Amino acid sequence: MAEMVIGPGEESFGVPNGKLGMWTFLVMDAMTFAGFLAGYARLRWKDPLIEGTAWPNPYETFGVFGIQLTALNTFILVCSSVTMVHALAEVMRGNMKRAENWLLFTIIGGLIFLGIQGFEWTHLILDVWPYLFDPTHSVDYNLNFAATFFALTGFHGGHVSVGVIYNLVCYLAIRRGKLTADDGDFIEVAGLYWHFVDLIWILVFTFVYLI
Amino acid sequence: MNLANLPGFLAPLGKDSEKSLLTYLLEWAYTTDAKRIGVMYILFAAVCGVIGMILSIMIRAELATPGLDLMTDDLYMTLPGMHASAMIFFFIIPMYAGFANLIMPIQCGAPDMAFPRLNNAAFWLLPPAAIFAFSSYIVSTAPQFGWTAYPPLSNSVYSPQLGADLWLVGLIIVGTSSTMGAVNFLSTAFNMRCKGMTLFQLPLFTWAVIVMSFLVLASTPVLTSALIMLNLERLFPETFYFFAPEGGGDPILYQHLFWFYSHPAVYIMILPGFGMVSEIFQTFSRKPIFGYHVMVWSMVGIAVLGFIVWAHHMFTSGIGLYVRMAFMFLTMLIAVPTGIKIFSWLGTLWGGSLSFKTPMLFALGFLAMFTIGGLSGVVLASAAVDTQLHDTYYVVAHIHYVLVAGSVMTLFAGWYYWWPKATGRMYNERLGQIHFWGTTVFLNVTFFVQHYLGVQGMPRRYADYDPDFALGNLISSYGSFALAAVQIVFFINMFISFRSGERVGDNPWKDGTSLEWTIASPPDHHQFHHPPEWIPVERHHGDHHAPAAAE
Amino acid sequence: MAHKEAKWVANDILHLQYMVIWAVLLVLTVVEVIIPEPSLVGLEAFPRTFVILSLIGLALTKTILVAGYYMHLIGEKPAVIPIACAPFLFSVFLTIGLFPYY
Amino acid sequence: MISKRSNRLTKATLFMGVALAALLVPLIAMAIPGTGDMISIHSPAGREISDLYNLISKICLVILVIVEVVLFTAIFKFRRRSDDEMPAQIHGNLNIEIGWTVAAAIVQVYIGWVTIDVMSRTDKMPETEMTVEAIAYQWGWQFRYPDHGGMLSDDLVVPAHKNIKLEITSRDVIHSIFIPQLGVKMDAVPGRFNYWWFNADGPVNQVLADGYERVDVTTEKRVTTRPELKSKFQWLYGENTFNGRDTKVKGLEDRVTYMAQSRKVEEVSPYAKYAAVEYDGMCTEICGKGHWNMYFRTVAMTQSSFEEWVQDMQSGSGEVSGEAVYSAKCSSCHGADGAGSPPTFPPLIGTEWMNEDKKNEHIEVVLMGSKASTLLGDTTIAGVTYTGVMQPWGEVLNDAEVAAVVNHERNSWGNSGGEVDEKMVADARKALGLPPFPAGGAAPVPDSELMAEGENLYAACASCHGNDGKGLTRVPNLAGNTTLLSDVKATIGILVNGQDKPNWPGKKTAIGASLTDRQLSALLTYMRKSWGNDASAVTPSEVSRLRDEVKQ
Repeated sequence: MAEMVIGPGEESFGVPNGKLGMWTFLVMDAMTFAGFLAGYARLRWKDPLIEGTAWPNPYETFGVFGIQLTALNTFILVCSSVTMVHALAEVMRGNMKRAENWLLFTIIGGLIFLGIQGFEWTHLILDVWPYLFDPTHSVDYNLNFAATFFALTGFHGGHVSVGVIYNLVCYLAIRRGKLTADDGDFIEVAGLYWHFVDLIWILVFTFVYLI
Repeated sequence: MNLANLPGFLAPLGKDSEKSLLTYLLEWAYTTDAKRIGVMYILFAAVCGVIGMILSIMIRAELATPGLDLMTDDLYMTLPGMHASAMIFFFIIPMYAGFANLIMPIQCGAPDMAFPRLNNAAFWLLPPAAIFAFSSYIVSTAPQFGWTAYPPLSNSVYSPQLGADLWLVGLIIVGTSSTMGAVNFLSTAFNMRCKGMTLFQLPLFTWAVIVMSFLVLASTPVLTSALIMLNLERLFPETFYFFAPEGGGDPILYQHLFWFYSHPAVYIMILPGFGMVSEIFQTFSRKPIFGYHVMVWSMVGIAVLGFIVWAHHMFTSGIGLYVRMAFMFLTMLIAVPTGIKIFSWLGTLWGGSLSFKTPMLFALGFLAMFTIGGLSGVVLASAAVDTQLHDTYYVVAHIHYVLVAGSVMTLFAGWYYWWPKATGRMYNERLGQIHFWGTTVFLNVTFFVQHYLGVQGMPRRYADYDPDFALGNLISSYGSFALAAVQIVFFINMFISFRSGERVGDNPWKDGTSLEWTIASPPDHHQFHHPPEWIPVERHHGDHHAPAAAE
Repeated sequence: MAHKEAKWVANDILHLQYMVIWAVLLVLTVVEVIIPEPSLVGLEAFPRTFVILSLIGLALTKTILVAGYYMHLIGEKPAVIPIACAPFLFSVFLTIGLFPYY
Repeated sequence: MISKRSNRLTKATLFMGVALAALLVPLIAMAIPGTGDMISIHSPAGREISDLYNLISKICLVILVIVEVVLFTAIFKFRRRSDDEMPAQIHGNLNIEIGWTVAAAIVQVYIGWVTIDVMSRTDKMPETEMTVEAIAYQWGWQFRYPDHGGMLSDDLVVPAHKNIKLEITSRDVIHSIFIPQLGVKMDAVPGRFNYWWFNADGPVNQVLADGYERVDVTTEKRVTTRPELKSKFQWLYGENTFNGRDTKVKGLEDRVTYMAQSRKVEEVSPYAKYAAVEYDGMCTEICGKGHWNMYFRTVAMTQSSFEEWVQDMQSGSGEVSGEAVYSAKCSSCHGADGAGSPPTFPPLIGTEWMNEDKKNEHIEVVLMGSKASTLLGDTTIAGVTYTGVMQPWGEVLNDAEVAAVVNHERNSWGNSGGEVDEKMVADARKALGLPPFPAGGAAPVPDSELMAEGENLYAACASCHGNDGKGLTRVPNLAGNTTLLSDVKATIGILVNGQDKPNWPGKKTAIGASLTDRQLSALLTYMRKSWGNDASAVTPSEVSRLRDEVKQ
């Protein structure tokens, strides 16, 4: 009896199972962010006349240096997206050594992003919004500016750390030779997730930092 | 009943699991076989259904007579919320996921689901979520804010109890588990169909599961984000003011996010039911479905329209007049695809040769009473009338007609229909009919009365009411006790049948035309020894009795 | 498996393509940073609606670029593309519905 | 199932019987007035909603009958006669499908159109003669009358035959005001005002209002106290149980108002002496433990008795009974017997606040609720920490009521903590910086609200006095204006009577006459607290008092 391998059937869309599964997962994840961003949009549309609900201008709150630092952060994440794509191209071409290095750059890019994000959080919590931990301070603008900032960047940060671990697993698998050249699908799916995280950051960066 | 002679996929795989029950159960726990995971979903959902039913009996017992005689309002206020969450999140949706796991891969001609281990993980998220949610009764007072959990009642100031946190975490985990299931169903349906089984040859139940999965994928995460926001606000009240007006937040935002999930969720809870009923009508009227393509596209229509009507749950929350008019008009349009489906079922029955086995009885009962639920929905949809009927017992009557006479009746129909296929044994027909007539009669006694209570102005979620409504509540309570009693007949029937029901062949209903009726019942571990080859045929009954399963 | 035959054609062209997309993304990011605070490059402030619309437009173009080239949606089978675009549709429904019309 | 040998006649009669049943059952359902007519027939909007509900129910019942008849005929006509019977394998018929799709769409669009038409009349706010603020709090309602100096009442008392505008908000969680007989339903969301209107034009039974004949009030006494429940089925034959249509106007004298557990069942309603009619009001959005117990009365009075009622309320006639205030406001948390409900609400028996020297702390706790200085953090009594949140009752109860309830708590259930009087409460308010709220006076309006309203009103004055208060040449400068800051009475005099000084460019119009007490106090508060001025706010009760003295 031929062993039934659990792979795409004859009538499949020609897409490997993993990719289809990852894309449907990304639909779900994108909707979670849609929930947060829609909440952010609604909280921001409060009419500013009611005292205490005026939304501050991000440039003043984060400071020009803060915005430029985050722009650098976005650029780093885009670079790690590029290195991921190169890693995939190398796997497709077959020389795993180069793919391994590209994947290492991707992981390093992710870690740098998390580092800068962590630095920014501590800076914001300690210096810009001391009211979070000591009630004597207070801020005249809408408290939800900080709330939505932490929710959106925190949730995205969680996704980036999961992505770094995911890439680390791929990297170790390649180093140990578990993943060979014809396991391109595995890396491609990891790449999909990483690009999705970068894509979401582009939107979050625009809404939280720039508008 | 020793383990060795359990048939088909129920049979123990390993040698040692034949001897010891524990290893046999562990084998089930680690299984990646979709059919076994389906059975586990169904058993888990049945247990939670019983819990939900007990909670509903406590509610009706208290409401039987005016006056707080059985319990304090402290306990009573937890019951509506926990009854609803037990039934919605732990009974109906997992039960549909169970039948989908059991039947859909076979109907697609796939050997198993696309991601077997993810399938197992998705199931094993459910029991912890249920423990989280129901333990709120033991740990501290359960949440007293209904299953909708509107802030500021649900924030840390007005429901400080730990039970509320537990319930919220339980719900987030259930949401994740059902999205994991949805990813699996979509990948299987899109990618693992056997030769010849194009998208428009798929049986309607599989189509219903596809549309349900898409609804789950796009709506459940919005509930997860709303619950995460609520949890953040509960844990760090000085930092997060999403829904707290004093910090610039807006309680209506939570309602929007919640109902953006919950309206597609009610379609998640009915669409697989539509799929099951379409299958049953074809088999028991020996006639293909009336207008296959119209049925598929009306399901897709319901799903897409389901996303743009959510604010009809919030007509009285103070949203703008033109917003209400817009959402009211869209809600009116969503009744059209449902109407098409009901008329198409009538078209299927018309001119068929109907045999009244129990699944068919339940399906007909569904069709007769779901129409009442659908029409009371149309009455509620018109915003002007809704201002008088919102949050009264008219809404409770509509909910229960659509869910009990809708989803639960289809679940019973599906259960009786696929029971012989899943266990290889026939249930007792007489007990099945007693169960059907009991459920139908007492269901109407319980819930039709509530239409009048609602019109008279009796609000929802009340521990005690004005004695004007005493008679209606008395009738409704007696009806609900009898409804609960009748379900015992169902469980007896199933226990007897599993132990000593007479064995059935591959096609017990002799008219099943989809792929699951071509393989042994119960199917073996790998149900298709060779990839099956579906001959695209207009699914005729009669001359082309069973599709050729290439040996 | 059927999918393997589609070897990646002429990989070196791909490399160049990725680099071009990377450069475009970099430029767009820099432009995005300047628009809300044009004083960085000595221009005076743009009108508020222009800032918002252009920022959202730029963000969407970057999203489409990343999704198209880096997630290989360009050469992808047609079935995956509606799945990929579904969240945009639903989030537009949600955001419009959420507008506080009062 | 159906026996095989039945001949043609019985089959025909059987079929007719089933078809008839399928038709009759829904019609019988229709006959019971419950589905036909709503009870919101005592206001024009309510009647319109009821008629719309009637129309839609009829349309839905017609569709229901069609579906049921087709279903039952299909069941009986096409039941399987012999086992190997094979029906024609048809796959659907496109034009039938298009037919019922279009039919369904037309019916839905029609219903939608009719609803939009009704909504444009019922939901749009007509011009209203009176505004009442409905403030919900956890487990009770409170109504403020801004047009009558911010007077507070526990029941919604309104003049009949007048468009009343309801400004609905909540002090803590989301509630929802629901008066079934008047078709009023709107959520009370904290942090925003929701608006609804109604016109209680039902029959007011004492006085022959224009066009309404006196409705005879049946004298059947329907006692609803709990011990009566033994004869449960007495309801079955009771006059107004289940016949739905509320033909009998719930006359005042004999209708025993069933006010659930929190309020005693009053034999005679307190509004018996006015020419009025009563409707029940309740909450319909789940708001915690006491959600079922938030009954209030909506009383529609004739204009004359309404003014009489206002006088009674403002003169504070009638001494306040501490026991009544306690059972209305405090028993739902601290229990009727003062035992509280651990672990959320603390008991009141024998706690430290009750003994002799803690009188002021006790008053402060009642005034400030959980924000009281003595209650910072969770209170722990006998080892049990209590997490419940207490309302700041200072905004709701006036000095007399606070004194009465404190005395009640200190001298019942075995406590003996001495007496407290109104003056102590007034001093406590001044010490805590709360606005004064003497018995009969208007509820203290928070300054921020007055300032916001004053700012809008000042827009009219800005044309001459300028936004910065400096004003045009030779127009009196309001910033640092001595009469404005020191002599409120003279300022009110100018505003109410108008003034004309020779060197002024124009005559000062008497705009104050057209402003209500609250608007005038808001304007004065705004002017006295902006442009560098820092004088105390002016309360509406003060304005109404001074206005009479100053009026020429």
